Amino acid sequence: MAHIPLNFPFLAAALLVGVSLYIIIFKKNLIKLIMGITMMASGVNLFLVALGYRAGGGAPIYTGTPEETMVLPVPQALTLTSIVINVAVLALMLTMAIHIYRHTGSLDSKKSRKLKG
Amino acid sequence: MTSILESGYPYWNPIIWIIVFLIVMIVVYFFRRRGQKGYKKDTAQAQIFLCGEEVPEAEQRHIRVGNIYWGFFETLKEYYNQILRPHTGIINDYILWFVAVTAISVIILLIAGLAK
Amino acid sequence: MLSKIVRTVTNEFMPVIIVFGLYIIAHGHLTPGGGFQGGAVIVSGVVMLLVAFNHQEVKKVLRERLLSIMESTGALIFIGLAFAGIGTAFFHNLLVGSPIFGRIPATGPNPGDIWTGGVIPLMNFAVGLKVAAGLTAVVLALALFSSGEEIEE
Amino acid sequence: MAALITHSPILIIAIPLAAAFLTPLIGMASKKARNALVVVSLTFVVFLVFALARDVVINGIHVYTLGAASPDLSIPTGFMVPVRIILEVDGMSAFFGIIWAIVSLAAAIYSLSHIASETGQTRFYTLLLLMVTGGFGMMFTGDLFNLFVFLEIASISGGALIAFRTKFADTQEGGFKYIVVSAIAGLMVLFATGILYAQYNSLNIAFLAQAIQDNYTALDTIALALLLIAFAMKTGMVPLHLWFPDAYSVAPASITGMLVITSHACMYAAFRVCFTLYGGMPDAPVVGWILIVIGLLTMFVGVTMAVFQKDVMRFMSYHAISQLGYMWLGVGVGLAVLGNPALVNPGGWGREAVSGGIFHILNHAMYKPLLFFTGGALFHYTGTRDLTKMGGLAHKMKWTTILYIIGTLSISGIPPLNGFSSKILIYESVYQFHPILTITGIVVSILTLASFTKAFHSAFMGAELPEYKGVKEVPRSMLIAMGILAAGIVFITLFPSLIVDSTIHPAADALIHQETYITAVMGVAP
Amino acid sequence: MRKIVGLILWLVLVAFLVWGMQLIHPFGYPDASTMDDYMIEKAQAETGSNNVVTSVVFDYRGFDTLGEATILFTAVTGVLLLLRTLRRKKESS
Repeated sequence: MAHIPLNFPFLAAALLVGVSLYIIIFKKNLIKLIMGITMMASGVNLFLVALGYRAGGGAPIYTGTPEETMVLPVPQALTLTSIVINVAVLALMLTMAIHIYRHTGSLDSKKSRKLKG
Repeated sequence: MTSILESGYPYWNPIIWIIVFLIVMIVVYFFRRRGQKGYKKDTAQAQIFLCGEEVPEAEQRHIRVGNIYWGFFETLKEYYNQILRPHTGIINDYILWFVAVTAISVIILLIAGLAK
Repeated sequence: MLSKIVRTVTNEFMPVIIVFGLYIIAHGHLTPGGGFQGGAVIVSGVVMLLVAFNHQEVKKVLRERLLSIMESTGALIFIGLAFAGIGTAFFHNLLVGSPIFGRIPATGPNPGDIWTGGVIPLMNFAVGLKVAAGLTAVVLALALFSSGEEIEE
Repeated sequence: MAALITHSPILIIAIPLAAAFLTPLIGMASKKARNALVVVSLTFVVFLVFALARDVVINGIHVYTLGAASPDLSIPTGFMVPVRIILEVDGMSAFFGIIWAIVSLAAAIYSLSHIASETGQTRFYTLLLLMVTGGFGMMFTGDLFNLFVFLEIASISGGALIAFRTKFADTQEGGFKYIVVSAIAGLMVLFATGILYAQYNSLNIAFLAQAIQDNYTALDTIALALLLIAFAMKTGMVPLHLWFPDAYSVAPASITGMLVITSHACMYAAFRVCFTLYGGMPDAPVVGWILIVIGLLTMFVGVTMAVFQKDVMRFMSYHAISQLGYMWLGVGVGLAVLGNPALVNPGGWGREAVSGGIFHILNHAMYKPLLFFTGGALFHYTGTRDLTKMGGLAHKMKWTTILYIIGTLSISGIPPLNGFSSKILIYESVYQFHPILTITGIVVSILTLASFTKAFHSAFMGAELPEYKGVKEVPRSMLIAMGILAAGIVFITLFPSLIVDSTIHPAADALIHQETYITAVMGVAP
Repeated sequence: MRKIVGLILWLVLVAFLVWGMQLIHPFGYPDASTMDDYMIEKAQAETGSNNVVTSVVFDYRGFDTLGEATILFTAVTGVLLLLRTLRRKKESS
């Protein structure tokens, strides 16, 4: 397999993280903020799972597979863990967003700033 | 002696400090003993005297937190105007500060690494 | 409450989804999958129920109390299996070589044997129970709250 | 007993976890049994932590390999790379474990009557135990990804607990800010972990430290920046402190006391990264300088913002920030001179600076939760956190007043209290580095005393206000919780050098001497 | 003003990330794979599981999975805590 000059998967992961950072910084809607954080999580997961790929490798499972090189198993385990963690964070953030909307009647982060100074 | 703290040059011993403090307290108590004997409780002596006017109620007499250190804040008004600007209370700004500090520290560390 | 067609299809598909989730959980140590994935599949079936019927119907069969008991039980089974190996070290896979789930497969590619993996299949079941119950509770709670219903404390 | 000591690192993490899993089941049966379970398990954990710390100080670093054929088999036989997750407890970890155990026990006892009138108590205690688990995991683990997992456990449970009082809007806002900040910090930590894994194909801190020493690349620099700033944001370092008062002021007081220690746990992780993981790198002094500058900034901005505050919990949160500055300062000076063995070996002032910073963590972990608990006691009956509405409470809350005075004198470094003994260590050692650091520290101490005097006057002094006729002394369990911490303060006050010799110096040496941490896992280097 | 400064610093950080990604090993050719090769070889013998990923998740790095399950438990408990009813029931004291 030819040597790839540009690390496209890693590049995609970095750009995904960057774009989500832009969303988190400049979008004032709380739901968009939550979406940005989820996007960042996806970028990090993509980075992790791309680290484990070995050229021409198959899934690291021995059940009825032909003899071949296998990709690294640890990054896949880490990605699984991080996906579940982000699901947990997402559920809690959405709950608090619901409560903020109930209390202040808006999802604008400029409006929910009782605590300042 | 388990309470001597060797800190750089000198040492710090709370026990000796407390003993000296108690001695000073005893001396102060003796001075206080030599005060006026003619003081009587629950008489006009014990009441607050405000130039003959009648004394306001408790909640008016209590100095609230907003009025304490007024001069301090008046003097440092400029500093406080500056320091209160970043405290916007908007979550997006918090993350912007994180991005800014991360970028700057990466620059500093890379320059230091190149200098080596 | 959606149309009768949707409800009928949901009724038909619900057992299939649950069986598929159980299959993914049970074969976690042989094929892609495991406790988390299988539990998530089962929860997707519950979400389909929530969409097809309205949440009062679902709440009749799934009480938060029951779900919370199931979740705690799954978590306790998981950590108990981890504690079981503390004779040597925490999380030691002590069932390898034992009669239950203790067979050791031939090194290299092989057709696969369900009775392998030591404590791994049991942990898969515990995690599957936990994930299914927990995520169901979350989905149900969000659905009920957003419709202004009471939630058991 | 020996087996108990051998397995104590994992037991300290797993017992609160199992108790947390049990709490919902028992809470359905009876509330008294649930509270007893919480308190008993945390008391047992305190006992275990002290036994483990004694063993660590006597016998050196404690390594526990999870799932291996034997707990001390850190590397599989006939192999040179650690494969499994390894818990590594050295002096530093044991020191932080002691703090966390004591404060979490006090917070649990305090909660017994502080939230007695709220709903959802069973889930409250479940999350409290999970938070304890997360803190211990962060402190004891020797694996970078495992550190991230436990950081997330502590963050999520903390965020849910901050938003516990759902009927107020500001609690939801504070909890949301905390969760967002924690999620982004955690993702950055995970990203840096991935970068390190990509280069060295390992997640073990000791192995990574050795590999980074061998060849130090630009990627390591990026990973260092991401890790350091992410943990610093979780710690509440100026200018990343903005979320800190928002989250801490709205939480229930017992949780605020625990959140202080979770920020200390993140500080422990930052020290771990700076000293152990990157200690051997060429530009450690640069990181030290960054920490020093940021420490000065943190001290000064924190205290000046605190003088300004009118909400008692916000006021104490800003003081927590400014006290964190002392720790950054002391440890940063130690890191800046890390390359000079004459200074960081016993007798050198670099070691004294690190010891002062760590000693200040212990003192801060004693008096800051105490002050937060007194603030919660003020909130308990008056129902407000606004200092402008308070006054004359000393007539009704005598014990609370006394405990508040103890905490005030201690935080502002009035001799003979323990705050003074750690601050004098920092001052005298930092003076050798540059006098301006000491001068700033003393000025910050003066401002601290001034602002606490102001809060004391406006809350406790003055005549009894009519609207607080019904206020009475807080329940006994809250007083017991505050008394535990006050007793700790008095003990440290009376025997500072006993504490320093038995606990602080081992922790400082564990931080300074990176090679002992590495060899404990990797064995003697070939 | 704030937006411009934020944009510049954001661009700097993203540029560093992208640059760092180019320094990582070329996609598909890891620099080192010692630990993972050990797992791929020994997983079947040590854990008896054909699925190496599962053996990593539940045996080699099982403690992470325990923490993961704990995080899910935490989130569920937190959501149910925040969405609880605020009306006190009579039997709860």
